[in-house]
Amino acid sequence: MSEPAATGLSASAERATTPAGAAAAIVAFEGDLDLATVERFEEALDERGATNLIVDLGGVRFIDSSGIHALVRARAARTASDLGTELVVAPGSAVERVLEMSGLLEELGARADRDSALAALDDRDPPANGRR
Amino acid sequence: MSEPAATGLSASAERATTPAGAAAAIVAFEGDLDLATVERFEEALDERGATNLIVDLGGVRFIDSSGIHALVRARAARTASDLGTELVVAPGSAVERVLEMSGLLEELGARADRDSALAALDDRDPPANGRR
Amino acid sequence: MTTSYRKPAPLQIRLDAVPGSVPRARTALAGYAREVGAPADDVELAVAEATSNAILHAFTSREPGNLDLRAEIAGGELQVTVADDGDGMRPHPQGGGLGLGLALIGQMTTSLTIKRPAGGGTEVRMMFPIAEGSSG
Amino acid sequence: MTTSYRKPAPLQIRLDAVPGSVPRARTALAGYAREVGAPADDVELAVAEATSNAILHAFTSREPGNLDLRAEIAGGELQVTVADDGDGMRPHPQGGGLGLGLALIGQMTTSLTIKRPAGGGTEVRMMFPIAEGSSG
Ligand SMILES: Nc1ncnc2c1ncn2[C@@H]1O[C@H](COP(=O)(O)OP(=O)(O)O)[C@@H](O)[C@H]1O
Ligand SMILES: Nc1ncnc2c1ncn2[C@@H]1O[C@H](COP(=O)(O)OP(=O)(O)O)[C@@H](O)[C@H]1O
Repeated sequence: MSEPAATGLSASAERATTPAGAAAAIVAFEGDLDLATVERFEEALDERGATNLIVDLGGVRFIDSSGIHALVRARAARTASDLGTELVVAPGSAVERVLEMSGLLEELGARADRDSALAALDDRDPPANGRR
Repeated sequence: MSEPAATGLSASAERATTPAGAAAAIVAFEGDLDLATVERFEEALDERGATNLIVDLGGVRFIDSSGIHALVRARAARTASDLGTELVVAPGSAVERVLEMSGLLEELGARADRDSALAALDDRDPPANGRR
Repeated sequence: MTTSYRKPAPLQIRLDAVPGSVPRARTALAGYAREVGAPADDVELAVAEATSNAILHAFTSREPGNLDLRAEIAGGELQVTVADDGDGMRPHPQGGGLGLGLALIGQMTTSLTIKRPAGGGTEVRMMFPIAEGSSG
Repeated sequence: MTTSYRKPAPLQIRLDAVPGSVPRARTALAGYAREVGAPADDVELAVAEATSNAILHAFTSREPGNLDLRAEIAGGELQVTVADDGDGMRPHPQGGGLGLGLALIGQMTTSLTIKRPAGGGTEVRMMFPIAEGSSG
């Protein structure tokens, strides 16, 4: 058997500004997102009441349907409260593959990097920021 | 092989009054509720914008997850619009068995007959009718 | 209930993968189940779930294809196979399902097998108990 | 990748049916898959889905029980079995699932079998292809 992989999930928070000048919170995750870590994932997102949030899964090595359910729920809750949420998924990564297999990659609107995600946040609400 | 069973679903509408004197619409179904008839089922319920509705499945011989999904959706939509909905399911029937197997019998609050369903409609909204 | 002394011939039916085929499939297979002493209500519901899944989920990228149903006695149990020539099993979370279908089938069968045939599509094989002293 | 000339010994692991067992199960089985030339990413995901289902759904009426995992070569494929001693498969629509788990497993396996063992619980058996020229 190969060496046991270290598993777990860590979250780090940053601040950024969209091209249009709005404030955005970024929560970046590293590690594995499964049933063992999904609570930590949800807590890290809950603490961000930010109007604009980027969930950066660029450092996530493994995700399964527990993680996907949590993503879908968090996004739906934020959208219901009229909060903007964008997702960063590394092109060609395992996360992208699993979202694709799950039929949710397009619905979740995954962005390739933080800059695209920041720009997408500006696009979300035309009346408020005058862009389309 | 045994004789082919006649399948299909028919709906009939009636009016009734709750014990507290409120008007209630009753839509009674007879036949089979599956993918082939679920549209008819949903149409019959859509036409009833009634504040109080009883969905009587007492005459339904067969139901599967297509029918259950439609029931759950219809009920959720009506509840979201603050409309009262009660379900009649014959005790010991196939419908009761399938709802039980699906883990939804309690959540859907199935009533044994129309009188219990009419009484339950009165119980739904304490401030409006003064009952608990 | 019919009492027969020979193993009944397998039942084989091909139907279009359209909603109107669900009642035809389930009533035919329930009839066969009754004949061989398997739980007809369970077979009827399980066949409705498997055929509905194929009709709803297997042909999202093309015209509805075929449903091939087969019932036979195998290993002292009733074996029912529902095969489609669709896109293969994969999630369709937009469908708004509650994940009821496969769990219901799993609850009623002694074994449920989902195969990805080399030629494409999905094959669902369901085994049901046959009551002691029944034909088959 | 290891190149071995003998059929590798089966892997057998017993874990508590608690969330912390998911990473242990999937990494162990992914390691075995890598060793025998089966798609390790698919095996890891499928094992995560099957063990999570058991942990979330099999013990709703009692204390968490056991998960028994087994991997072995069978018929030229990798066979992975995830068994629990829970309440048996049945729908849990209140769980808010999207029906992703079983459909994902079905998508990655050549065959997925769900059995109701006589002693209770649920046994999920998943078959994965082994690349030509691999050990096993
Ligand atoms: N024959 C099939 N072809 C393609 N996908 C299928 C097939 N059968 C099932 N599925 C997939 O499996 C998922 C789970 O099925 P099921 O348990 O019946 O739940 P649901 O209530 O969502 O239909 C479906 O949503 C679908 O994505
Ligand atoms: N080991 C098990 N024990 C009991 N029930 C199970 C088990 N595995 C799956 N189920 C049932 O099957 C349903 C469908 O599972 P799955 O396709 O993984 O979807 P979900 O996303 O809802 O978990 C679950 O909701 C559950 O009711």
